[in-house]
Amino acid sequence: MAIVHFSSTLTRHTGGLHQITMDAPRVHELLEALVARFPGLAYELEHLAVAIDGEVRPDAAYEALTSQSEIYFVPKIAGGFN
Amino acid sequence: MSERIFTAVGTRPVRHDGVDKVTGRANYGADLSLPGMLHGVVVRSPHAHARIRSIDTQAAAAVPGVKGILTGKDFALTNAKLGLGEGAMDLKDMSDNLLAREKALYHGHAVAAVVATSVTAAQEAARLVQVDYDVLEPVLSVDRAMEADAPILHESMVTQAHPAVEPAGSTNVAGRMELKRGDIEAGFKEADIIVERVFRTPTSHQGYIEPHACVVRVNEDGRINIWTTTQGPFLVRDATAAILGLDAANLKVTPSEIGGGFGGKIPVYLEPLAVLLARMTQRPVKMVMTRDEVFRASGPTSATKVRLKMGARKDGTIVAASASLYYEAGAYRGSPSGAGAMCMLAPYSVPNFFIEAYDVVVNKPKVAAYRAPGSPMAALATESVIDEIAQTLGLDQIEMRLQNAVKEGDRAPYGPPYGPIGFRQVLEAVRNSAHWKSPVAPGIGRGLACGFWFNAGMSSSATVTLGSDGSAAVVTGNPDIGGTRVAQAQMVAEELGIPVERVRPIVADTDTAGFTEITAGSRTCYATGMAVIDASRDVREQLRGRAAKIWGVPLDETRWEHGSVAPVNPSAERTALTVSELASKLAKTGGPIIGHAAVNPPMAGPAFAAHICDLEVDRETGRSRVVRYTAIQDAGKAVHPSYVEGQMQGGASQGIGWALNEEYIYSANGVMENAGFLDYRMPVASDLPMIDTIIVEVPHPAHPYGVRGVGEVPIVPPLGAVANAMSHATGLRFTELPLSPPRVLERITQGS
Amino acid sequence: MSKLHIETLVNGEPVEFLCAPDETLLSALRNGLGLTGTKEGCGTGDCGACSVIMNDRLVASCLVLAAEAQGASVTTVEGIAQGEALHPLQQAFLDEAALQCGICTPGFIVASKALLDMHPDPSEQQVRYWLAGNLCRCTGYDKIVRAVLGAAAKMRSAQA
Amino acid sequence: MHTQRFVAPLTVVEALRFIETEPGAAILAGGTDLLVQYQGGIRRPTAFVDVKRIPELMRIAADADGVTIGAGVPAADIAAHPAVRTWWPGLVEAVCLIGSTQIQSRGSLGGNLCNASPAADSTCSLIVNKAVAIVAGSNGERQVPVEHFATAPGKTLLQPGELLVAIRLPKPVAHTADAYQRLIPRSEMDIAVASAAVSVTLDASGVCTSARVAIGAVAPTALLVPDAADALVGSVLGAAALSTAAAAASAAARPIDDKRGPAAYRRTVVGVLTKRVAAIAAARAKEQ
Repeated sequence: MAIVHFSSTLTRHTGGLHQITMDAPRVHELLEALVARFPGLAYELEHLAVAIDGEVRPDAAYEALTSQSEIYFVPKIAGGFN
Repeated sequence: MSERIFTAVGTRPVRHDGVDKVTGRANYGADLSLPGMLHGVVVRSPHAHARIRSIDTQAAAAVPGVKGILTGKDFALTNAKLGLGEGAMDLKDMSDNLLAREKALYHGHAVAAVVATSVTAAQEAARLVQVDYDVLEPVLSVDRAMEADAPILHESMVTQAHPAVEPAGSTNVAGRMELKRGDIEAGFKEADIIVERVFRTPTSHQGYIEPHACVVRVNEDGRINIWTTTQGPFLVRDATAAILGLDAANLKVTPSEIGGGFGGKIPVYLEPLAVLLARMTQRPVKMVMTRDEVFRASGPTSATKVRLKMGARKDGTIVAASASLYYEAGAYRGSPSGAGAMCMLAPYSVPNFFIEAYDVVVNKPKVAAYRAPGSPMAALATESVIDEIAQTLGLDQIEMRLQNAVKEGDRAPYGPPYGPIGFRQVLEAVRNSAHWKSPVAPGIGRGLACGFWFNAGMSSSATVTLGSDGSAAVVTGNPDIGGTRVAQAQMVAEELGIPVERVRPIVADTDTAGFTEITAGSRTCYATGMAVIDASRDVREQLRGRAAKIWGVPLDETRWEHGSVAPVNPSAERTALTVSELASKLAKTGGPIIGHAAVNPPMAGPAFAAHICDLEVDRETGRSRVVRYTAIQDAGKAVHPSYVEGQMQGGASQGIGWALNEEYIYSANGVMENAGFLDYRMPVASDLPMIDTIIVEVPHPAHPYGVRGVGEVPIVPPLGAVANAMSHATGLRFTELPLSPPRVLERITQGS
Repeated sequence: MSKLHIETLVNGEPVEFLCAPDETLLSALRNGLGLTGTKEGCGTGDCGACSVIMNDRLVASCLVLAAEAQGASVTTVEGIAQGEALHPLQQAFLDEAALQCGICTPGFIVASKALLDMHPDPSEQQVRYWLAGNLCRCTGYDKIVRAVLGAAAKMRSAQA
Repeated sequence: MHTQRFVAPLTVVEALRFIETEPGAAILAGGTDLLVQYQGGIRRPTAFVDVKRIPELMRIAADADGVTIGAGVPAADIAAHPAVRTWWPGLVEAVCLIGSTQIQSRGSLGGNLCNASPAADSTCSLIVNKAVAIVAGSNGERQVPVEHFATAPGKTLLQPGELLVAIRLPKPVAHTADAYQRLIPRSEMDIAVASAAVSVTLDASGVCTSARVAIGAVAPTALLVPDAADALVGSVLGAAALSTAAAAASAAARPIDDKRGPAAYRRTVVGVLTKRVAAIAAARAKEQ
């Protein structure tokens, strides 16, 4: 079960939940499951990058998750360019 | 991570491209000429904000030597977006920026392009292009842009907000984002001291010495060759293809040597125009910007307004912060305000905060990246307010920062927890530095400031080929702006155990190199470096196979030992074979060896820096001089320490210039009045002291050597370091840059 | 517009070229003679990238008309090394990592040579003021100043 | 239109003949202003007249009564001249501030005067040292005190067909010295935001017997400020006299706001500079 953290700006779409655990083999499936459960997240997640265990990944969709994976959603910054 | 003993990494070899660069042989953007080449010149708007009614090119076309004229009508705006790493680039905006269609959105905005047999003829014709403008009121500040009655730059603009908000009519606010944690009201209630100030920084330019330049040739088969000075040849290829609706496979981009970029040579300004002109005339076309054009029509960085309120306990513990960041994007959306928001409190553990960041369009050139985009202006606010709190509470500047400094496991303000980071080590290095320990001379102010930058990862490729003489060539697609060739050669040398002089690093064109993202984001040594290391290890694996073949043993009975392959079970016949020995037998053992690698690593480990500035102020004239300066930074691992120091020194001096004198000076009607090196006052050699450096090395675990990026974070601390030094020298708080003599004298005279 | 025929000495070699009356020496060197080592950063004499030595004087070639070079002797960055041997300044720039992007380097090499030709033992301050007309945006000047001082010391000890 | 002709006359007469027949021609000395203006499209002369092959314009001649400096002599040569260095250290300071090393190889006093920028570094020093411009025309030569040479930014007393040949500086009397300073934001490469030159003559007891003060970049032309000089004369150049002179310089200034600095700032700073250079000039005069 990956641990998913929601920032304060996202909690308005999660019914106030700051953290949930979720079973997903990869980021791709995780995002699908999240949006299914919290439809309001769809727009936000589209514009956020994913941090897996502290590592910010720009192209994370097919990254595998483990039961210990900690997930954060991070504003997309343009690393060094914009 | 166990301590690794390096042989090539960490040394200071002479760069491979050095001889060409000290003898004048190296070719930069404007250095190529082709037979039959024509010259293109851009016609630019004399108004900061104007509707284009019509363009009459008849008189211009009649100038002898003129071969063609291009206006916005000649290519359609595309709706495509180009995914580039994390940021999708809006090609419609980029296309409109290349040649204005409906409106000219800043003074210097391109409206037409002329191509002729000489620069002189093209310039003459450009003057004769008649544009009928309906002149509109220009919007020149975020304050004006956000007023209810402000002229609107883009009628269709909708605020892109995170969290989402309902669109509310026409706006110049292109974007808004929030970051928050905890309960800021409760946090401020815990505070014994609250400081709130508003900071302003001006539009400033990267100031690279080489103007934008390119040459384009269209071949008979439709293949298009672009030679250009750019931070990203693949980006030039893909953006040009998308904007013009061409097949990228038909474009080949060859990067020239690049005379500085600092982020400013990421966008395309000339290349698509030159392609169109070359197709129109079926002749090679060269386009070179003048310095005036570089200032007016490339991409400087945002002017900003940043409000920061911070509360702390008597012991210096920061308990709450709230901030609003307003960054000018220039004529099209895309300021680095979001990055500013994320960096602003990144060095400190703040339990309760609320940050909002606005991206605001104004009638100025569209901003481009500039070294740690967005972070320096935000750090100015944070570091000035912390300085003031420490001063007011009578706390030591380093102790207060150490007390709040983030460490491994602390959550970054933008969400995830930090891995191993070096901020505390950086602060300790400040405390132990000769500079910090030295007494502050009378009449001098000493300022300290810190800074944070993410450092990018993203896609990179590398090829390493082994020659039969045991030398190696490494091919990548990253233009070398500051010594990345030699660093990559060091990595190959490190992995293969051969001398760095035996490695030839090559920056290749887009047909030759595997796809590689731009030289930016402090990523070249990190991400492309990882590809280079992996490609070298691929060569090593193949060499093991060759040794196995020679010895007639299975692969697993061989192992790599620095610079050679050794048998797991040595015997008289089977002794270790060096790379050179194996290389001499390549043909016999299966042919040439080429190692490949392609990577897309996560973002590099965050980099932290701290700078110390001693400033002397002439209280009668407001003029100041930096008399001593030290830059301290966590590099993870310095591959070539001289070029790491160089990045630190260069970033420091750019930041000093930004803090003291550099600014775009605008007239009321939006014309930049100082578009030249005479009056856009970048530091000259006599303005600066030696810039001392201290490299801290806290390895980044995701990189085989521990490398973090180094190129950007050094420009983050200087604004605050200089402003804090000025405050300590004068006893006054300074919140508006630049700290030019008139501004400083005015404050001293007011004495408040 | 009729072109002027100019005869001059460039890097010790007699050369002839045609130029327009308003053409700069910089343009004649780069476009007429193919000597693209001399760079254009501003065209207004403010950056020093186009520095050449003309009749023993350091000048900004963007602010010299090509026609003025009639009968003159011009040294560009291409004329600083002696055959295969780099000038001590060039070697010092490499050893000290005194260049990053390298676009300003030819101007700095030429300007520094003019300095050392006149003042073989300059102070740090002399170096900084002499080179104030040469902009570098990458290095913060630190390693450039060290390279010039280092080369000067080497050249003096070679003389002694 | 682009400039169509380039000529390099060898004598003053030849130069005069050319500019008489071609009124649109521009005199090219160091080119450090002219060529910048040309590239910027601000000036489009019909011809360039390179005067650097005319001996009178390119030599420095010292005699018992003073020095004559050819209008085309580059700043670097002036700063290196022994007589100039001995008699006018302030003028040397000024010419050493004309741009970079590269610019000093070319920029000249003639160019500085004819370009008629109120911020020209050499002008104030020439004024306080009673320099006279020697102007040649078809009707012969005339002499114009430097303080009258410029009439407005970019405008001079030169009539069509006239050529500035040289600047004559009378040898200073004993115990006379000058000094010059300007305020620029950087340490080099900027145009003066304000500037001041002072020349003082002291008697044996250190009392100032005569003085001249000129200020630059604070009015349409460089200004001679008699009130500031009067404040110095009769004093031993103590703090009070210097303050009065500073106030007089500030009062005489008629600055404008522009990209290089606000008017109020220039007014203040020109006083500060006046005070400082007067003190330096006095110290130099005492050393003699």
